[in-house]
Amino acid sequence: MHFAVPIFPGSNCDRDTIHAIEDVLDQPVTAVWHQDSDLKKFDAIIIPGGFSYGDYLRTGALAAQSPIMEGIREAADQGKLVLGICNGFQILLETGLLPGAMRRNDHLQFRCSISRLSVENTQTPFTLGFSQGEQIRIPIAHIEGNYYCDEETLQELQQKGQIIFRYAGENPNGSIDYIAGICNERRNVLGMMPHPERAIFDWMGSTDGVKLFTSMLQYWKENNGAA
Amino acid sequence: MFKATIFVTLKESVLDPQGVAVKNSLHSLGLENVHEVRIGKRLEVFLDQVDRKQAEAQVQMMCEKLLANPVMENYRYELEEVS
Amino acid sequence: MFKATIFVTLKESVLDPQGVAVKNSLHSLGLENVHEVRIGKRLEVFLDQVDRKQAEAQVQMMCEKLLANPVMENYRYELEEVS
Amino acid sequence: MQLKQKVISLPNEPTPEMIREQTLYKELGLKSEEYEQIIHHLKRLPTWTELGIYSVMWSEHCSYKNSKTLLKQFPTQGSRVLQGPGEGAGVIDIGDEQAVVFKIESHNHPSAVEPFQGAATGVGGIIRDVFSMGARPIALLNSLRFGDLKSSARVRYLFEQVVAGIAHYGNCMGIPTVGGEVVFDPSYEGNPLVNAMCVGLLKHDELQKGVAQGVGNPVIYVGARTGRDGIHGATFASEELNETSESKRPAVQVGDPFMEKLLLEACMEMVEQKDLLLGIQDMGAAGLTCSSAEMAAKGGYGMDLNLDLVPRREQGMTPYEIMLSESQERMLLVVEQGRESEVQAICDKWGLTSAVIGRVSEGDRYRLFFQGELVADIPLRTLVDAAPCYVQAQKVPDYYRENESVCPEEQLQHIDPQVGLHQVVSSVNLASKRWIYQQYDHMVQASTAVCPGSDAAVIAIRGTDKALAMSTDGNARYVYLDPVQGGRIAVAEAARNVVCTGAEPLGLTDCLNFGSPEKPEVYWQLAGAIQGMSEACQELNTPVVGGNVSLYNETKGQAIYPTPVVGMVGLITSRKHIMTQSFKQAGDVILLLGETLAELGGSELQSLVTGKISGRPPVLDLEKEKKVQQVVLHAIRHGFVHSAHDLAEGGLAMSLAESCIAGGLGANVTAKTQLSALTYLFSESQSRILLSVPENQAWHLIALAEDMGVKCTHLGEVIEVPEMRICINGESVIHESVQELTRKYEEAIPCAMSPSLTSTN
Ligand SMILES: Nc1ncnc2c1ncn2[C@@H]1O[C@H](COP(=O)(O)OP(=O)(O)O)[C@@H](O)[C@H]1O
Ligand SMILES: [Mg+2]
Repeated sequence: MHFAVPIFPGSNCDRDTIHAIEDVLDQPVTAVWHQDSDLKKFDAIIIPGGFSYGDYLRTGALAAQSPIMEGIREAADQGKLVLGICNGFQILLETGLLPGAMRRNDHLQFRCSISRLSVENTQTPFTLGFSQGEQIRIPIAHIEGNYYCDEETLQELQQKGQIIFRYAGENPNGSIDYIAGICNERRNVLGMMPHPERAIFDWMGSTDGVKLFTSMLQYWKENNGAA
Repeated sequence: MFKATIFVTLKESVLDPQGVAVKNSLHSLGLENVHEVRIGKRLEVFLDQVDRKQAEAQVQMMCEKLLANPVMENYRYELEEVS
Repeated sequence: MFKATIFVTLKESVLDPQGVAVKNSLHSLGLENVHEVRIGKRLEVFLDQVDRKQAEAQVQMMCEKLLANPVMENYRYELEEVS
Repeated sequence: MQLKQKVISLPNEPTPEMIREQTLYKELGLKSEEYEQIIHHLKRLPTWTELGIYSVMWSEHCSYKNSKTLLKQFPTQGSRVLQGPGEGAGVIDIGDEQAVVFKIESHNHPSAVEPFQGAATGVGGIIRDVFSMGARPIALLNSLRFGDLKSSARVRYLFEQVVAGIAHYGNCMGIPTVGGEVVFDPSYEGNPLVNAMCVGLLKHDELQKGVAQGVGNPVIYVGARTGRDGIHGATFASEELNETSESKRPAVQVGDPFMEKLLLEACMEMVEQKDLLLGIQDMGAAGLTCSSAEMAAKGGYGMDLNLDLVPRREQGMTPYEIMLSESQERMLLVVEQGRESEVQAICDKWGLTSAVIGRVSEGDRYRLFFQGELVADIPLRTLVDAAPCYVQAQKVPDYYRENESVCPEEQLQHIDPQVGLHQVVSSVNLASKRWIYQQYDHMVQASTAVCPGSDAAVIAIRGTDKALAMSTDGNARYVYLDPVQGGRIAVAEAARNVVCTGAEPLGLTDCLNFGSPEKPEVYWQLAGAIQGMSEACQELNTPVVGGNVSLYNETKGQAIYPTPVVGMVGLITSRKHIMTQSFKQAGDVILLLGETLAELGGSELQSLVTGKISGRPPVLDLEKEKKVQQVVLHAIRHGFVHSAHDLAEGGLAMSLAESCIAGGLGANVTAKTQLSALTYLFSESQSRILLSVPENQAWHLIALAEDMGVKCTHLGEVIEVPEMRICINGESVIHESVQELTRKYEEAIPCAMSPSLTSTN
């Protein structure tokens, strides 16, 4: 399974994400510069966290204009897996690949801590290795993770099972309905604020991120033969 | 040359965390009669352009494509010719 | 009741990195004739107050103490009576 | 570049004659003797531009004219030192062809004026120092001092904004901010301290230097355009703050971490090309002047710069402004002639401005051209090596003599130990710093093995089994009460913190924050602190590989407490040795290494109870210190230990509480002592470490300590019930639930900050 990790000016979790794919899955992974729009040879795309374009104007807004977003849109249309982590999630919102928008955390401060999440839907390529309602611990680190969408969209997300992760316990940013991660209707595009790549070894304080990566690989193997 | 002054504001229905925080701070400064604060952006964009119509089209396009997020923001602009 | 619309802008000589980034992004959208972008804030503050003079004094004070950073920003405001 | 022989003055500037007649050099912070020396070096009157250049190069910030002779005492050598003081940052070998690079720097004055941007640009500056060495930054730390948090809204504003500014820059750069310290004390009311430290990692063959070499080679400017930012920042930092600083204030430097991230990645790409860069140096204090002059001086060459080629952001800038601007996020490079396009290509990829602005020249002339005219022509070495050097007079302050007779233990005996515990646990100086570090992304780079909140932070090194431990420390109260002891303690404590995580201390960087050296009492403090620090470095084998001096930290004639800050880095040879302070398991034996004496002078309890500090601080015996550290490191490496925690402010009571809080477990402690219970529990005697060890390992430790001649006291055991129970000389003196202590510990700072001020930025 060949992964692409797009790099925008200001991305800063790109290396961590690449390392996680190497360490957890031992699969090939390529960093792709934001000016490239051809992602045909990849099976999955993980848009890493960071501060693309310094988070200027609105987080994710300037990155959403990059040529590579064409390739990502195409990949999503083809049913390939697209995962946006933190800033990657914000970029997916700004491009419209996922519904809604991000606001500044309700307490206005940046927040970095290990947050407790509950896995709300395991019928997705990203979560099939988890059990329904499983409580996991994954670090968050953001100043704009206060998810917003209108009432109608929220109902749709709820009804169609598109809410994949919720904060369990404290809501660290004011997100509506404790939303920490959502997917599209087709379930092949996931955006999440927490950082699974920071929870893969015991010495990091949690290994709960591992299952997210292994789920992606398992899904891909099931759908493409054990290539 | 044209100067566009663009105002981007949060939609009424969207809770503005910064506005709420600033209101609370104003209260603790003793200004308890402040009952709402809303925070938006004001952008000045200078365009090398002679034609007003075209300038207008360009400003419209930059607002829609980039400067405002239609999910939660509204925008309006003023355009003036400057030298 | 009064509504104050407050504009906070960076002083001329102060670097506006956000404006520069947005300008570059507009260029890559094909708007290469944009030659400057400056980004400021626009705040709407609603005050329970009958007296215009007092409203003005309060707005002045909130700008100086909280809303604008005198070291690097300028501000101006408009005050209108609303119901 | 066309060569003109005669240096001209620009029409809108004071002429050389006017400068002399109206003593305008004083406005630039130069003394008459210094002005005379400049005339001597130039063999004519300096122009306004030349004078500006001398004034920043000879400022304390760049030339260390008041501290140089004292700094010579620091041991800077060691078998692992690859680069000592003199470059952007120090470099220490950690094996496997890798080295750790680190440095600390102050940004006190800019932060006093504009706390958010001041702190942010302080972080930006120190990051550039580290990556200009060819290293990738892997961690940030800081050390902060503010006035009294509870009584002053201004202090709360400064604190909130400084933390937000540090967070803004480090988070955006993707460098984890993993540690630091903060102290609130009225002595910093008008003059907060903001010291930032950066740690980086490099491969030996990627080490870079700030040197210009090879006649004709191009000097290349990379990064942000130059504006009128922070002009005279270096001079400003070398003066005390007073009412007129407001008006003299340089235009606020705004940090652009996004730009710096691009600059970092571009520089890393250039470094990876191995043979591309001949020299690289960041433009920090005194901007283009300092970087270009230092690079040329180090290489033993001259330099010609054409200022018309310097990328600018504002119109109509004069040579004076261009040379003295402290615009952020800029680098200066020298490459071999003909390879300019390789640099340009990398800069283009990252969207960075770059320009060839001059050439390395033969000889010793530093020449600047502007609009075809020669505007400065200076013998280069006189800028860098001929800066004046002052040895100031010293005087023992009255307070030091008066303190001789004070007995702090007597002052405090009326305090009930349980009340004392509540006071220290909820003191903003000792309480949890979560409010701060949760605003810092301390996990980015996915290598943080020990997060902020323990004695030192630990960063794992990918591809190896090694890790680095790091900590910043400095107790200014001790230094104030006795500079030599305080200086020793600063170094020893930093080393002890690093040892408690299982690391061997490698070396340190320091930042000396003091008042005006022209005051004999302050100079006495400075000299004593440096002496004490040097002694400790010698004994503990931790060379000083870099640092920074910040003098004139005064407001209204009142100096801050003398505040040396130490940034220590240590090496953990295997990840399985990583140790933390939390109690891990009920039934573990609690041991105390080291001796407890009646030492409450300068203690947190004294300050909390009496509102001031007096007496003598704890005495640090370097030999004992070294042995305690050896025992602990040995024990950790042999797997005898479940937790290790340094005893510092708040003494034994505070350390026990912290280990309980961190582990969510209780402790049952019974001790016998000649001291009163209060003194025993709150004394801040040095060279003590609290351990918890599995019961069947305890004898190993006790034997080991005995062998080494270190006192080891069996205090009790870790218990499942989350309660802290302390019984001294048969009397129960503390019985408190850990939940309650946790609540007090966690809420102290959030409560003091609530309601938080809010900036709309
Ligand atoms: N307190 C100190 N201890 C040790 N070295 C110091 C100290 N202060 C300054 N130095 C060293 O002197 C050298 C010259 O300083 P320098 O010009 O500071 O660099 P910068 O421009 O980064 O401040 C630096 O390498 C620095 O490490
Ligand atoms: Mg420097």
